[in-house]
Formats: sequence, C-alpha cells, structure tokens
Amino acid sequence: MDINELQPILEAIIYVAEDPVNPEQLKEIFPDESYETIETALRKLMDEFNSRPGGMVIREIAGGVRMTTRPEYHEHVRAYLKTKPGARLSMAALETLAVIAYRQPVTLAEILAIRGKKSSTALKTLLEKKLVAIVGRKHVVGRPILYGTSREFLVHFGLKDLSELPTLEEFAELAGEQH
Amino acid sequence: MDINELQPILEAIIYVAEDPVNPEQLKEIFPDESYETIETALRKLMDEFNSRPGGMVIREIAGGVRMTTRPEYHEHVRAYLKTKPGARLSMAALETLAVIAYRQPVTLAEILAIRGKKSSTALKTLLEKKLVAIVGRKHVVGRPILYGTSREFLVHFGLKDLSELPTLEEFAELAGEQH
Amino acid sequence: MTTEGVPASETGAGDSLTLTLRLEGFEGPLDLLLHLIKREEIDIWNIPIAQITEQYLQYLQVMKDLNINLAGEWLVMAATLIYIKSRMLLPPDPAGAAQEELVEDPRTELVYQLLEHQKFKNAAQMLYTRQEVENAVWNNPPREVMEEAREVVAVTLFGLLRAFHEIVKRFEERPVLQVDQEEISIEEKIADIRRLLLVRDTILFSSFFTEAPAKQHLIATFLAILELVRLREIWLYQKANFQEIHISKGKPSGETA
Repeated sequence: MDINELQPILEAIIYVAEDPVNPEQLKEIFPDESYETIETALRKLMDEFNSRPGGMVIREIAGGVRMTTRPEYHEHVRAYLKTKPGARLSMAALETLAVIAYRQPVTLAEILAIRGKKSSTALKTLLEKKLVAIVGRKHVVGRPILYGTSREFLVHFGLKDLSELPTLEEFAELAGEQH
Repeated sequence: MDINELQPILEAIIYVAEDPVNPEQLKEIFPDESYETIETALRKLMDEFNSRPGGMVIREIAGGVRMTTRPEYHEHVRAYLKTKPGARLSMAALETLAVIAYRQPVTLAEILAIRGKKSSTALKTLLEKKLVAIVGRKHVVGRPILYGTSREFLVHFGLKDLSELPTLEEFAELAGEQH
Repeated sequence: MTTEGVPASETGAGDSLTLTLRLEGFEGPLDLLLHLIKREEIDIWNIPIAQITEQYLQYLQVMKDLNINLAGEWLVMAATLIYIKSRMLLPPDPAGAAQEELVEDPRTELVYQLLEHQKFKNAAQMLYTRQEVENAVWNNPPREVMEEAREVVAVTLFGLLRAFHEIVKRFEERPVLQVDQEEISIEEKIADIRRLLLVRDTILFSSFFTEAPAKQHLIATFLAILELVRLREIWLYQKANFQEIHISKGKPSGETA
C-alpha cells in the first residue's frame, strides 16, 4: 500500500484508539506492509497532523502514539464538558511514585527507608490507580513484594518510556537553593 | 476572538464531544461571540477539516456537528479494535479466578460456597482462556472435578510460581487493616 | 551562622492557625528537617546539630500540644538527632581515632538521607507538573466503537488480590443461620470452622472465644476444634511459646503446589 493511502487509515485508527497504538498492533492489521513502511507513515502522519493549526495533536506515549486535545485549549474543552479538573494525586502519593519510578523494582520497606515515613496508604492508592504494579518478589528473607511502575504510569504522565524521565541526579540541587 | 483562533478550539470541542455539538452550546462557551461568528468558524472548520486527506470527517448530524472516522476506513478500524491487547475479564470471571487462585485445588461447589454466586459461566470463560485447568478429582462422594490455575495464569500475571501470589496479609498491610 | 531559636509565633501554641497550616506541610520528619535547614539558610554539610535538634523537638512539642497524632518515625528521628548531638559533644577518643583511618562525622548519614529525600521531593514536583499538563488534555475515542470493551476490567495481580479480599469480606459478612441460641451442637461448630477455613488458611484460636455468647458455645467450639484435629482437617500451632495459637487447614507437612 502507498504511504499516502496508509496515512489516513492510521489517523482513523489512532483517533478511535483508547490506548496508545503501537507499531506491532499496526503490523497485525497491515501484515503485508513492512515495519519500515508503517513507521515512515506514522512519522509522516505526526509531522503533518501536528503542524496544522488544529485542536488535537498526536503524541508518542508509552511506546505508541495517541491523539489528544492540545493542552492550551483545556479551559474551553472543560467548559464544554462541564467537568472539574481530574483528581490529582496527593504529594505523598507523588513522592512514593517518584521513589518507585527511580528505584524500581523496590519493596515497601525500601520505600519507607527512603521516604522516612510510612507509605502503605500511598502505595495502595497507586496500585488501585494501576500506576504501580507488583513485579515480583525479592529473594531475601520474607520474600517481600517488589513494586514497579506500569504502562499506565507512562500514559498518565505523558511519557514515551522510562528513559524520558530526567535522571535523579538532575534533581540534586541542594536544599534551599530553589523552591 | 479571531475566527482563526476560534477554529482549533471548536475542533477540540467537537473531538471530545460524545454527542453532536450545536451552536447553542458553543454560544454558551463563547458568550462574547455572535452566532454569526460561531457559525462562520464552524463552516470554515468543516470545509478545511473535510478537505484534507485525513482519517476523520466532521459531519452535520441532528442539528449539530460531530466527528467520525471516514466510512471507507471502517474495515481497518474494526480490525484494530479486535487486536486490543491484554486479557480482559468480567468481574464475575475475575472473582472466580481469585477464588481458584487462592483456594486451589477447589471444586465448583466450593467456589459457589465462597462466592455465594453461581460461577459456572465464569469458570467456562476461564477454562477457555486457559487461565484455569482441571487438576484432578476430589475424593468425596460424586468425585467432583478439582480446578486450579494453569501455567498461562502464571505467565499472564508474571509470576514465577504460586508462592509469589500476594497474600491477604500483605493486602491488609497496605490497607492498614488490623487482622 | 544564626543561633536564634524558633520565632515565638512558631513555638507557643498561641498562633495555632498558622501553626496548623504550617505543620500540615510536613508529611514526615525529613520534610521538617529540610524546612528548618532552608529557613535558617544552613549549610547542609555543616548542620548545627544542637540548634536543629532543639527546633525539631520544639515542633514535636507543638504538634503534641495541638493533639496531632505523631507517627513513630517522628520519635525515631528525635532519638537519632539526640544521639548525633551527644556524639558530637564527646571529645574524640584519641585511642579510637588513632586506630581508625578517619573518624566519620556522626551527621554524615543523616545528610545523605536528607539530600536523597530532597531529590525525590523534586522528582515528585516534576511528576506533579507533568500531571498538570496531562490533566489539560483529553483523549476521547468515540463511544460506540468501544462497546465491546464495556463492563470489563483489565486485570492486574493487585486486582486479583483485591477481588479475593472483597469475596472474603462478603463471605464473612454473610449471616450464619442460627437455629437456636441455646442448643448449639458440636456438629454445627465443626461446620462453622470448616466454613471459615474455606476462605482463610489460618484462624486465631482466640477469635472463637471473644464473641461467643454463652458457656455452651465455648465448650462446643473447643470440642469441635479437638474433633477436627483428630480428623486431621486442621492443626494447631504457635509461632513461639505463649504466643497466639493458630488454627490451620490441612497437614503440618506444609506441602506447596
């Protein structure tokens, strides 16, 4: 299939998709096309779609691509939908999540040691929101559960993959330097 | 507001809307704009959006406008929706699976006793999805079939073996419950 | 370096509204310490430990005055600070110092803990910002194409466990058929215990004796347990002497699947 033929079909699929669409799924739908063709078409679609002055963009998220509204129109979109801003995670949950994201796989005891406070409630919230998942057990006495971030974590924070996170060292500014 | 400024916002609103968007609703969101401006912007948006070789169109439906995929891509869109990854289970199947996972080997009668609900349909689904397998027969009157989780179950949940299943005690620890 | 104490408005319980607001920000002891260090513009590599300890303890006192429940970690940190302070006061033992290559500053471990904590706080801030951006965008697939996916849940291991937890809760809340309060038989008690062991691996022995309404129940329960032990359906064990007796399903051999 010609790339110009493929492109609007990809757009339609990305439009209806609930989750980020990855090249593997597209390959299943277009078994006769090479990965290269699919990725070239995707790239071209993103370039063109995102350079038009439209209301939506196609972004790379969690190993796939996803269509969303442009953030700058959030006020008007919210006014139409009559929704309040979504429930935000508490600072405790975000801190726990940061520890898990940067230290994964990690046990509850290790999280406690780093945060210097109990984190089980925050962890439960994160598990319920599927931002964090059980990824195994540590081979030490008691075999504690190991936690890691999920694919949903990438989606929730609009990340392509974990390597897109700044390194922890980039946050090393000393206490008091900036707030 | 300039029509060119208005246009992408209208596009974003039409994109997120579940029902056709009508000019009255838009007037509510843009009280400072005249109906004329809104309708001109809508008309211009439709002309431009529908003349690009994209995957979606904006159509006039039931006194409003709505975004849909182009009908000619129907087949591919449908094919994509079928590739959706991940085993998804109904609540009944999930509960039945939970009972089998934590109480195996277990008979259908025991599952009924624990769940307090008929579970044969859910069990059938789990057997079909190969998450559950027949593991033997119980040595009681009638020799009922015993069910247990399969190797696929371990693979699906990323478990090395059954001893890696999180326990109720570990749940209680997260929930801060006393047991 | 300033040596002034905590300003009056932050020590006395007089200005309690500001205090409450301020204290709410400190989720844990490390947050409070970082706040104190920032406010006093202290060099983190040279923390005046006596001053910081004093201020920390004053905050703890204020929290106690305001009836704020202090979690254990606050007291652990107080103990740590006092310990470091006492170590700093001791003149270095010349004999010990000679043996060790370098006498470690007793504050070092705490400093590294604080720096690490600050990094994660900053990382959390970054996540917060990203979340704000994501809260401003919508992804809205048309509803009709999703119909096949309605009323289904994607399953995680945690989801499975939570489902089981809910079943157990529901199970335990189910009313048990009480035929006659007065005539409770051993058979009925055996059935009760078997029923409970359907959803639990172990039951505390004592749990049978906390809510039993009458002496007959206690005796019937006790005899039922003995009978089940004889039938080898259950076994009893203690993790240590004088600890709770547990009732467990099956054989003590502890076979695993």
